[in-house]
Amino acid sequence: MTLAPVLIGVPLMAALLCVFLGRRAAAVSAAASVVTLAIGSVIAFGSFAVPAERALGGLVYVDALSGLIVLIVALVSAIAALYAVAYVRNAVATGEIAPAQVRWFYFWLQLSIAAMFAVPLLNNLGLMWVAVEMTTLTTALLVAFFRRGHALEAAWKYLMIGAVGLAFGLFGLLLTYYAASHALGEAASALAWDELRAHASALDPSLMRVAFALVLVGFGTKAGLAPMHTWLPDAHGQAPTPVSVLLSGALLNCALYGVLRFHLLATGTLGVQFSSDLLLGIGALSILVAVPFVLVQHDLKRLLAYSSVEHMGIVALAVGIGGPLALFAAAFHMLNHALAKSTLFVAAGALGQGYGTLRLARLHGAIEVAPLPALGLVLGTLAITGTPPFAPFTSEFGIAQAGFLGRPSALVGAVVLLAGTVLVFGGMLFHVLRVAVGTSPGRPHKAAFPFAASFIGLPLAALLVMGVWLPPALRNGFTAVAGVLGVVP
Amino acid sequence: MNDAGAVVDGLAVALLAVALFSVTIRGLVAGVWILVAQSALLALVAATMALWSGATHMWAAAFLTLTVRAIAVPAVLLWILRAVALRRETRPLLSTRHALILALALTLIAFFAAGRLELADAFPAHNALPVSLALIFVGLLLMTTRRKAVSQLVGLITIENGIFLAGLIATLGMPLFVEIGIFFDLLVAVGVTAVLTLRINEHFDTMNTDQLRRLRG
Amino acid sequence: MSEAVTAAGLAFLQLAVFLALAPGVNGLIKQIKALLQGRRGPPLLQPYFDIFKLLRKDSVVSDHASAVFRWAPAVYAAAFATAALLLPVLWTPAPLAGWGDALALVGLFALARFALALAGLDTGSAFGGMGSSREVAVAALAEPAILLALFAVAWRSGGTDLSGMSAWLQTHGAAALAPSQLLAAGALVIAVIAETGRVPADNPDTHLELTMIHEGMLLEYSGRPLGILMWASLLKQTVLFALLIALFFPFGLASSAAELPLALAVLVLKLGALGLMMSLVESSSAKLRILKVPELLGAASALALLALVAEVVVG
Amino acid sequence: MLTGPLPGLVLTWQIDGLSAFFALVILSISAVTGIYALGNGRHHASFPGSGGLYVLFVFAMLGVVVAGDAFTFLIAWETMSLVSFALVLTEHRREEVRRAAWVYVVMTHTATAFIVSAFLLLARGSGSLVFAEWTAHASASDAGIASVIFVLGLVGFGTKAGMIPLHIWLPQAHPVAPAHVSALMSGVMIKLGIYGLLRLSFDWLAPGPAWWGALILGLGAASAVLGVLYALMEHDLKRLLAYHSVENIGIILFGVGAAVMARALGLGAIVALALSAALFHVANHATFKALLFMGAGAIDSAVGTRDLERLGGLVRRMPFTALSFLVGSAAISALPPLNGFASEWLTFQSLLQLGRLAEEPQTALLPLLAGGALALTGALAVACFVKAFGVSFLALPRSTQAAAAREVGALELIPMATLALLCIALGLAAVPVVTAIGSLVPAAMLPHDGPALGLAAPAGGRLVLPGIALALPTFGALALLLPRLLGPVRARVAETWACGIALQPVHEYTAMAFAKPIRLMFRDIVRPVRDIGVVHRSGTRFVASVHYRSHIAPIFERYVYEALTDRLVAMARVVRTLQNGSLQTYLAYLFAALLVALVLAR
Repeated sequence: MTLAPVLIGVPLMAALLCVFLGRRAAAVSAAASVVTLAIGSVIAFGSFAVPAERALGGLVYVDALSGLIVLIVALVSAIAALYAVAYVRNAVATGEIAPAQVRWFYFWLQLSIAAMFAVPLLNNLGLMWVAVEMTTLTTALLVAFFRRGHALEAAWKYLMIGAVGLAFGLFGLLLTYYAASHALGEAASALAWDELRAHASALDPSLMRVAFALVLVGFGTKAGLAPMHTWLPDAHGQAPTPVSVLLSGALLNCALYGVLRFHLLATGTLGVQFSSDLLLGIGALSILVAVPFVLVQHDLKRLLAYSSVEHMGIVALAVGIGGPLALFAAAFHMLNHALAKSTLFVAAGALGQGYGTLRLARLHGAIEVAPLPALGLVLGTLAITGTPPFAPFTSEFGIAQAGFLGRPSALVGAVVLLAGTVLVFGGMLFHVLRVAVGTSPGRPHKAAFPFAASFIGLPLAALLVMGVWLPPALRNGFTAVAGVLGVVP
Repeated sequence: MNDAGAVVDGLAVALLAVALFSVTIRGLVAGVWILVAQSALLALVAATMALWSGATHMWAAAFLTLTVRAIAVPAVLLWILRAVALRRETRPLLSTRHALILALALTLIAFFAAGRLELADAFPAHNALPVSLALIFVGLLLMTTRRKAVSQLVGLITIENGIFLAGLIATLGMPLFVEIGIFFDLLVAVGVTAVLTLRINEHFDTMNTDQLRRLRG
Repeated sequence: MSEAVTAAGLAFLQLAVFLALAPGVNGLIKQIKALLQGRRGPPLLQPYFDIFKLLRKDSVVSDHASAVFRWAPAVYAAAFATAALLLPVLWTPAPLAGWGDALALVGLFALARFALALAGLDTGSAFGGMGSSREVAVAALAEPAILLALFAVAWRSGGTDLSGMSAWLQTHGAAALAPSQLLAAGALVIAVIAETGRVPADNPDTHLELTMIHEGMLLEYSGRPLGILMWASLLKQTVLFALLIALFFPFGLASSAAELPLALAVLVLKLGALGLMMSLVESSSAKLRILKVPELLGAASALALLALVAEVVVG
Repeated sequence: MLTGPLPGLVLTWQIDGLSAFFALVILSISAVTGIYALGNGRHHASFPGSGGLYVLFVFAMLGVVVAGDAFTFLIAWETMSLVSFALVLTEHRREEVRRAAWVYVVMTHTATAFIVSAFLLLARGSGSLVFAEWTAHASASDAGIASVIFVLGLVGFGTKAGMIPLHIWLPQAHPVAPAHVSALMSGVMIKLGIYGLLRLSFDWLAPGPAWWGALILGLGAASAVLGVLYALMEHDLKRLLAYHSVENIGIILFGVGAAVMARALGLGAIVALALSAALFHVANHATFKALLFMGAGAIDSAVGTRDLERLGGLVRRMPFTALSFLVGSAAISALPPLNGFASEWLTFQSLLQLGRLAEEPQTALLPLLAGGALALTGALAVACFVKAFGVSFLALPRSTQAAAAREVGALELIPMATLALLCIALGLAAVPVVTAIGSLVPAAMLPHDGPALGLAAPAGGRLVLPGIALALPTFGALALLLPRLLGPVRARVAETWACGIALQPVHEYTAMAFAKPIRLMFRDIVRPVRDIGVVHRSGTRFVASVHYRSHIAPIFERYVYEALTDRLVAMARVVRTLQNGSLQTYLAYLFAALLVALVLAR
């Protein structure tokens, strides 16, 4: 697993290069993202096959779960970086971004990618917390990149809520460290995740309950779970689209990864019941909270942001239900959501730049003017709202099936899932249909739609195929992740 | 042995006093200087802990606290205030009297909650943990009642200090490289916030976060 | 092969009998009504003279009319001719009993109504449209009453076969007429009045545009087609009377060639009795406004429903 | 047997008699409408690839009937809905098209959610998603859950079938879709709702309580009567036909309901009779509804409008369309000797026999009442199609476009002619067809221990349509030939008499006027709304013009669906105020969440 540090190093180096090679920063970032995609896939599919392994003297720990997150971050960062090339060029053309700022855009972009890769790879819980905090800090300035009042407001709230949330996360982490050092003695590795996991039963139960609650609220804030999601629509709505892709597709999953790690610790100490019920409750709450905001929404990207809140809720719900089927479906759903949400944001970004606004009231008849993003938007919406034959339906079907077979609270969760997805389907399609079809008011200039966005067809095709047939490599991957999440020592 | 515990208890009480005082003052620069005081007291606590436990990394933690929390962060805050030429906080949401009463109530809750945490055989300073919880609650109170961006940042750093104190007491500090990571993280956070505050001030030509309420629904 | 010939012969015999009697029944009703109203009235054979006069006269066809106008009389007459042969009033099993039952009878009535209503619309005149619209509206309310009544009657013999129903009554005798059958008979009588366009529902004798339902559709016809249509509508009336006879007093049917003349006489007597009843009803009640007809037919449906409930509960 | 994307998920196929029957209906109708599409497609805007989508639509429907497990069924089911949603959106520039498409796809998706819940409850009972397992474990599940599954399935499949009160998408989506698409949707797609309901109540669930059948009969009666009443009030030809689909689904539901009730009471012969009646009507309705929609499409492309008030006199200008539309109208009005009459006759028989053989009075009365409703529906259907055919084809053209209409091309006429002949053929060959249906449907669903099926009710009453089809023309010929014995007569052509003035199109009876008596007779159910505007010449009492506008109150849309959505949106607006933009409030939410979590963690 010597590739792990390389995976973090490449974006770091790219970030530095971007600053120095100002003009060709876009090319550097795109190339770096392709390289990380290759390395990430190798690490991910490697981790699916072989059981967990440590590297760099225990500093790095890669098992199936971290492999999945690495794969998601690799895919999403590739889409984001490739789309950023065209997006930034358009933004510079329309004067939204000053040419001098371009290098800093890519600098922070690659830095945040590096931080996101670090989260799943680091074995030490403290360092993982630092990595998550770094993802917040590196993306904060990106959210405020457009220097508009709204963007600054979004960035400020993003930073403040994120920092307070993670502070509570740190406090939870601290209590875990106390319980671990109290039980395992002074070993500095008391914060190494796999050690803790092995000795989880020895930890003090009452402390671990408080610690899990703190961590769930702390990392939950970063994962956009309700009621700590309030920063998410502002940040994703105001950020430049490639950053929204990164935030929605990759960052939420990293934060959720943190929650899942502690969920495994909590199950080790307290048994499955306590933390699963908490996860199930907060998941169902997130789905229900997202519904009203999708129904009466006035901005396209905020609509997609609330959809992310809903889908993080679905994944939490799935892990809460537990059992091999639900955990397999949870892992599957994380990948589906990342792919579908990235395509949606790319299509929304293309339309936003074309029409010059993202207000749903002024976006009409896109199919006539920009057929490809309009089609991408509609197909993406059908996919993200869990409509067969797209893959998100398959994973949600698996979660609902596990819910119906599981304990009463799981059944309630499955019913909330079905009802929530139907309502969100109605709301989102109502808005997206008015955007995509009908007659477009003005003639947005054709140049808006860059070549880069034309490749959103790739993830959509993948989602369509995975809806019915899973490549064996991915199937084993999800089974391995289900194994990691499900094993009770 | 218990004299170390007594010293830490004394310092903890001092910390609590400083925190309660910060709730009452209006001046922003005064707020920053309160942070310096808090950080200094924390450094002393770390030092006594190092003396008591003899652990070498405690000394490093104490030194780091002094340089980062007591010197670097306040320096950045003061630079912001000078760049923005802002002196006073506008009228906060809660009047001083109410804020103080609320702060005292929160402190009581903190003592009650800490009791429940029964960190039995931690460092013998039995009232240091409640103080850290009090610091966290007061910091949150500062953030939710102040309007100016910088004072919200001061509230945030108070919360961080509270957690750091709890860390010192309960587990003699985190493993060293984690400690370094957290400090580095705090520094970068303050830096980024500083840049953001300047941009907000440049765009809205005021630090009042009431401007930042237009993203709704 | 031989009994097929006799069956065909029997069928044409029954058809001939129906065609012969149809105008007579109407003449009889007019005669009795005139008597009750203290006037001489047209001679009994007047309908025969009218029909044969019309069959020999030339006809005037509207230039807007299409093939529907030309073929409607044929379809209208054919429907009732076939319906006539389904009824066991002359011979025990009806000539076409094997091919259709009570529901087929109702279907044939619907086919005739469909053809004539379209013909009414075809010439584009407002009166034709009004006639068709009111005809189908009234029929829409009459049909549920007929169906429910037929269900009540079919209840006792198990199936909807007309010959089966009347055979059951013959074997069990008049005493077996349970109260539900009387209710069904009442419903059917009201429905028959509405279908044949007699007084409470529609006035067959008048040509006042605003009141006529059935006549409205025939307004544009003249000469031979009008003759055919008149004869067919009279046949319709006789078929409906025969339906009542077949269901409720099917006595004195012929089962062998010898008894045919007797059966014929009995049929004439029964038709005369029904004609008498109809004229009594007509002279004792005034024509209802078109929007009051639904109440009448509503009552008919209620009666039929009561019959069913009585049948189901009493058994 | 493909391994599915979820652990333990297997994609299987199950083809038995029932799926073969439905596949046959799908293939035959879609072939005919396919040819029609080639001809009719020229007149309407269609987006590239709509031909491909059409083929995918047909394959998706086939997928539904051959699916062997819940997952494949759902994939095929929703693909069918999505593809038809895209096809409905062909003319997306018009606002009502977009609204109709949205209502359609949201209602179908909600129906799918109900179906998914029913499937998962079934899977919970039998431990697998494969249909064969469900049939095997059918008797294991307890009555309570079976009833819940039944109701969920009824709502899900009922929405797809267009059953009242879940029908509102049908009269909105079908008229706006291109003719060949609405022909296929109305003729075949809504039947898959019936297919699902049949599988649910006969294959996957054991014989349930009698109230299942009663519920279907009740909803069937409502669908039939209200469907035809709303159709009568329409003056848009395609909306009229769409409401008729609701009515005919009601008729099919009579058969299904009678079969379900008979199965609950253990009357094997009646189940066979009622089920074959329902399936026979599925085939018949597919033929004449597709024919009528193609006719309406031909009128739309020839005249340019579907509004009955502006058609008229097309019989001379479009004779072949008129003839096939006439045959279709006669068939749907259940007139002998066509196929519509045969299947309605069978439905009447099954309702009567069920009424007679049911022991308790209350279960006996319901089928008989349903028979009354069916009779009322039949008569009203006759009225509706006299109006539809009469007003659009006969007498004088009411608009210049109607006057200038020309016959459509051969590619459109041939499919219509074939379906018209099919209506006649199915009528005449009713007996062999029904026997074939009896043998096709698997024995488990159709215990026909009675005599070989065919148009004979078990206890007497026979229908031989070929016989009647022989008698009618002979007597018709007789009626025309016999008077010739009295000598030749001449027919003179002259103006229609209109009280002395030349006949104008304005004198003709309009569709609205034709339906007026029925509208007044059923005003309590239909609730007509009438507004009359009188414009006087300036300053005088002389009337310059009178505007008469009448429409019927959309009860379901307004009081059920709009009420629901308005309340939902109002609730959403209230919740939206939670995101009020202030950082302090958001921090308060976070702190509250922390307190709750800590309390739970105690």
